[in-house]
Amino acid sequence: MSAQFMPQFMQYLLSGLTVGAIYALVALGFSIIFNASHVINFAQGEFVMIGGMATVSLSAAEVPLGLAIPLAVAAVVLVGLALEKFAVEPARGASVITLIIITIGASIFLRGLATLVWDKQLHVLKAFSGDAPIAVAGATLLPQSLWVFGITLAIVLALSWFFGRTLLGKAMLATSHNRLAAQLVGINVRHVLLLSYGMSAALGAIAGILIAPISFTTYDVGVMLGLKGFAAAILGGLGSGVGAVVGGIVLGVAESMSAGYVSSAYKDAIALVITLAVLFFMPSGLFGKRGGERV
Amino acid sequence: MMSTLARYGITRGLAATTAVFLACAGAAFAQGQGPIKIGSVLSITGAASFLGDPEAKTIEFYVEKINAAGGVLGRKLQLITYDDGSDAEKARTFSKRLIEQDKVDVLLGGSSTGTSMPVMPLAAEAQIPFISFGGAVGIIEPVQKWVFKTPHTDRMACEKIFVDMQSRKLTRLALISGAGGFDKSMRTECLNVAKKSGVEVIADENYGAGDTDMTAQLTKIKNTAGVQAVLNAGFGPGPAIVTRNFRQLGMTVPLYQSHGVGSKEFIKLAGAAAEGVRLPAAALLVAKDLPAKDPQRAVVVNYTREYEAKFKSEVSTFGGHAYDGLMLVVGALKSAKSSDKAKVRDALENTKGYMGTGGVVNMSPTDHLGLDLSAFRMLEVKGGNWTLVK
Amino acid sequence: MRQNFASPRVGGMVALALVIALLPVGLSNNYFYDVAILVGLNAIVCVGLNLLIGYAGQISLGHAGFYGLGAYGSAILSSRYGWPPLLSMLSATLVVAALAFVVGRPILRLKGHYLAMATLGLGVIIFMVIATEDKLTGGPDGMSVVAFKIGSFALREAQLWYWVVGALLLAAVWLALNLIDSPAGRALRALHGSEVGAEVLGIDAARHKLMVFVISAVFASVAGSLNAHFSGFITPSKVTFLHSIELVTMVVFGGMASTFGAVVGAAALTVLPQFLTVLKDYEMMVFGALMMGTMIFMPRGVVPSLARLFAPRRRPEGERKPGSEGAA
Amino acid sequence: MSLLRVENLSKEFGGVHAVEGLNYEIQPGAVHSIIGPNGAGKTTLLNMLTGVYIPSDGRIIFEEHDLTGLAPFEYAAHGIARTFQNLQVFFNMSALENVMVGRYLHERCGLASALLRFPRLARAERACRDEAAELMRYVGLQDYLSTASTAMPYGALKRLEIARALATQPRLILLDEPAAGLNPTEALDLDVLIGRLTERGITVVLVEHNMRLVMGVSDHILVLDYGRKLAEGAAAAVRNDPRVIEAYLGSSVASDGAAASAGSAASAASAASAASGGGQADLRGTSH
Repeated sequence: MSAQFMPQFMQYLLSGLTVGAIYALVALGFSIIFNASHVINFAQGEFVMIGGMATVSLSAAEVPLGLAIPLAVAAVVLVGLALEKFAVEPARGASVITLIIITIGASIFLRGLATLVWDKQLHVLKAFSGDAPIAVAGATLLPQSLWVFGITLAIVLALSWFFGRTLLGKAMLATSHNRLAAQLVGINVRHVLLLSYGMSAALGAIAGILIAPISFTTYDVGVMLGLKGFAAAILGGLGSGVGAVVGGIVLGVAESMSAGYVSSAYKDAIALVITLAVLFFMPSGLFGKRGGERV
Repeated sequence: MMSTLARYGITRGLAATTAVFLACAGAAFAQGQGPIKIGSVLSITGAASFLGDPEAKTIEFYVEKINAAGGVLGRKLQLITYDDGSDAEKARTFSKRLIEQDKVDVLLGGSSTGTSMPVMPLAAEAQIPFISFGGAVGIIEPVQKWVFKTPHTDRMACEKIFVDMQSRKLTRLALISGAGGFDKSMRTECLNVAKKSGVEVIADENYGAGDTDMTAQLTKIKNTAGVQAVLNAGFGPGPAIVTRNFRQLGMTVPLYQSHGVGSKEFIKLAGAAAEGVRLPAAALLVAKDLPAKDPQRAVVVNYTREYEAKFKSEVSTFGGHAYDGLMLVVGALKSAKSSDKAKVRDALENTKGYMGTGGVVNMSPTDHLGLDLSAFRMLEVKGGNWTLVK
Repeated sequence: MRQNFASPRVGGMVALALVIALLPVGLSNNYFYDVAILVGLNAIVCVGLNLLIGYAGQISLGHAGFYGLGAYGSAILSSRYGWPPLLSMLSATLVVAALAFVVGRPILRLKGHYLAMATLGLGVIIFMVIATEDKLTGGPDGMSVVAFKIGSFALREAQLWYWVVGALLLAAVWLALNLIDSPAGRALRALHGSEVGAEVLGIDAARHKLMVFVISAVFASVAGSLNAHFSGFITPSKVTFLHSIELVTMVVFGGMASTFGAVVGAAALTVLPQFLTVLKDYEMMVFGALMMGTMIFMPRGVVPSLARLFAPRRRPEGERKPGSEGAA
Repeated sequence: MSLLRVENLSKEFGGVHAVEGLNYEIQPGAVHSIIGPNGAGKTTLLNMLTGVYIPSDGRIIFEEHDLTGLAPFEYAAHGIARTFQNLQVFFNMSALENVMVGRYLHERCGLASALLRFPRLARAERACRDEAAELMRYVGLQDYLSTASTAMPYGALKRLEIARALATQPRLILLDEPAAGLNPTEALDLDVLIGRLTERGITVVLVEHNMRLVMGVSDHILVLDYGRKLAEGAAAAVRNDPRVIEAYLGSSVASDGAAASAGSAASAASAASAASGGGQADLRGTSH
């Protein structure tokens, strides 16, 4: 038993990290749009789906992966921009919950569109570098998981550089803190909004592409991933980049540990209970801004 | 919007009344010259769209084909299909619509057990034959007068697998199942018949809808002492992920999948990992491998050819269930020489020797499925293709 | 009293009663009754949910859970244990009320999206229990439910169900309108407008949120129980988070903070799929587009937007967006 | 005997003391003003005196009841009402309804009564409506009796908050910058209104930058700086206190810095006041 413990634990951990990294990417997408507009974009999962599906059909058309991926990401960015331009922008000034319903409508629309453009079948993308498992401390790992870790890490670093070091990134952050003030210092808030939809679409697409070789893709794959990503974003604290990443990882690891050690039937429920428990003690998530309006 | 409903109600109501009136008037002149109406409620979207999509395509295609060849009993078939989005409540409402509004002569569908169950009392009440494509044995057991089904039951799948295990001298089984109705129902049935078949279930793991990684569950199974075989009850992406994770973890015991994996798609998704996986399935999946003298060969080869030519995608056993359902109805219409619901029902119940994609169907008042274990073939994935286990 | 008949409360009630009374003229068969009954049941849920979302400004993405508990509670007690359906329904309602009361307090401390997540999580947990405990619930395939009986009188006919559900809907609307117009209802609306503003006037915000949370859960539970007995069958598909979202969509679509809006939203989104089914492959896309379009062009929902169109022009509103943050 | 007494009251936000070790008494029936540069802790003090913030240390005693740590609604139940610097009007309700909400404490009704609308409740509602209308006239809002709150000008909204606070029948009312954003005429009317409040037997605490108003109506002034008491006493004495003049005129840069650092330390006490407070108080205004 004890001899088995470490490899078994490692396996749960690696599996949780892989899934968690994907949740983190989806959660980051939620956070970026939330920061810009205080809206939860329920079509985030559909960005994931379109990213995967587009890459699959491009590579089925013999486009090399190195070209198919950027093309697919670009396509999803266009979808994201269109969503902002034609659905969110015209409803400017509507209440947050109305905007949320609009994004829910958009997600249904995009799913419907996907069944027409593609189909309702499952599709698989060839793993970037083969399927030969790698042994790590008695556990195994697919090379694709390394891609997931690596690209997630790269994206997190790139985002922290973007928001911490570039003027544009700082402008976006400023807009999230105080929209009016940002406007007053000459930031084009509408461009920021557009940009944030584009960025989070790109993040979603990348998540969808990374996971397509692991868990396949189909027109409604975004529903569950969107839900998990939302949970991760909330757990970590909305609007916090660190929070989104930590939230995603915690959720993923909690799921696989629960499946391994407690009950696989209730693993999602256990992960949710953990999320609720965290919110009970930290109502703004792990890294969220403490609430409190000024009166 | 209430008023819209009312208006809709009134206009549709009028239309329906007019239609009924015309139909009656027409009937007075030429008995049975109107089309025979076939209603179907299928899960074309939603969680069970794997099932509903090929089913809907199959039925639509073959109704057209039959009509092009002159219809049945000299009358055209009129197909009315609704998508229940894998939601049982919608399945019920649309079935009611088919019965009350569209006045169909026979009901096909219910892609899954969950969307079939609520339709059963409606069929009984309206006295209309209903052929379900749901898997669970509960649909036909106990036998209900108006309810039939075409897919093999999950209990048969379990039994078939257990027979195969016994022939390989394997008795200790680990179960891993998904969260869907099909998965859960099969898991329950396997647990029920395991003991009788001399199989001991020593691990019982689950995974959720939309899960992307099952290595945790499989690691637990791997570390359960004495597991001789693993059985995965499920359909959709789950089984393919399980299969890949299974190989990733270097597990070597035999892996069985269920008949929910009844299409080539599984092999495509699972890739090389699928090699050696066994599952019970209808002959449809190995149509071209069937020996020339196999009585089922003609029908499955034909269906495969036509479906794949029309839809440019691989056949699945699910579409086959719908094919069998439609053909059973056509057969019953012909032998009843009428579209009278009671007569069609009786004819359905008396179906003997119908050769379908699922096997030979011999219905009886105590058996509204009519398939036996011989209808299931044990398949194994070899060289990226299904092959018959000799 | 004179002003009462002109008030939206009495006037709206009369209009709704008339619609319910006259609708059967257009219901030519049981299928139409079926749809109308579903509209009524969904409307009851939405009227309750609107108290929580529209008036008190507290989102819930977990009400399908309460709906499901009501449905399954009643179904299990009556069908598995042979309890009289009415008693089963009341017991299930009591359990749901107790559950909402217990979990409501910690959950309702959360605000906005965090509250949305917590309620969503609660709903998903309820769903998982129902889908997993198949010995009791029949699992994902669902379970049959006995007909609703009071004494030896069984409620089977669709027409009868129609009148029962119609009467209950009227009652639900009446209760909701009364509540909104009472000091407690004003307190709810006030804490939606400004929680701290309400608190300093002596309003215990937590207690009021909890109260309306429990009330809305009870509405959902009763509708769920009735639906189970009416359909004769219940599956977990009515307990999924997607159904929760559907319910919220009905409320927002019809118009938040409008009781009649909730009814209209429920009617529209229940009837719409019946029309759209003819579009086959295009159905999903068109449904999504309609949802987006309606909310873009009528951001306050159908009823308030139309009401404003017909109402005499008031002074234009400023840039202020009252409570828009609190609502989500 | 004092109406309200605070002992050693402190509030800390992430290590920064917004209010520190304050002892202060409010006598019944008088108009008390609290002044000080931005970031001095005036609004923080007000928030503590109404239960919106829980003090880090010290006690708040109202009519010999220790209210420390209670929730805002309990402060209200004890007879303390307030208005807000950043309006907290219920914009989802009409003006009249806003005031009716203020009657909440005096119009108890059970849930059953609310749901079933017993006749007794219907009568009570009419009385409530009448009283609310009366209060609106009292504060000079007779023109807005049937107006949506979203359609009211800023000055009227400020009065609406006063009417709403009065509806709770308070013994102590705290006004947080009632004159901010008002034009000179509106501000002048405020003097009269505050005077009439005291006639009703209500004790008034005024936090205000408008020195003309403060000097005109106050019986007693408390000057805060960096969360501490700088000076206290009658209006004339405070006005000529050199420390006060120094704090206002000599330290505008320093106080900006204090506000900014408090803001970065805790968003709850964010520097938003710098944006919304309307700049530094103008002591010269006293000579108008």
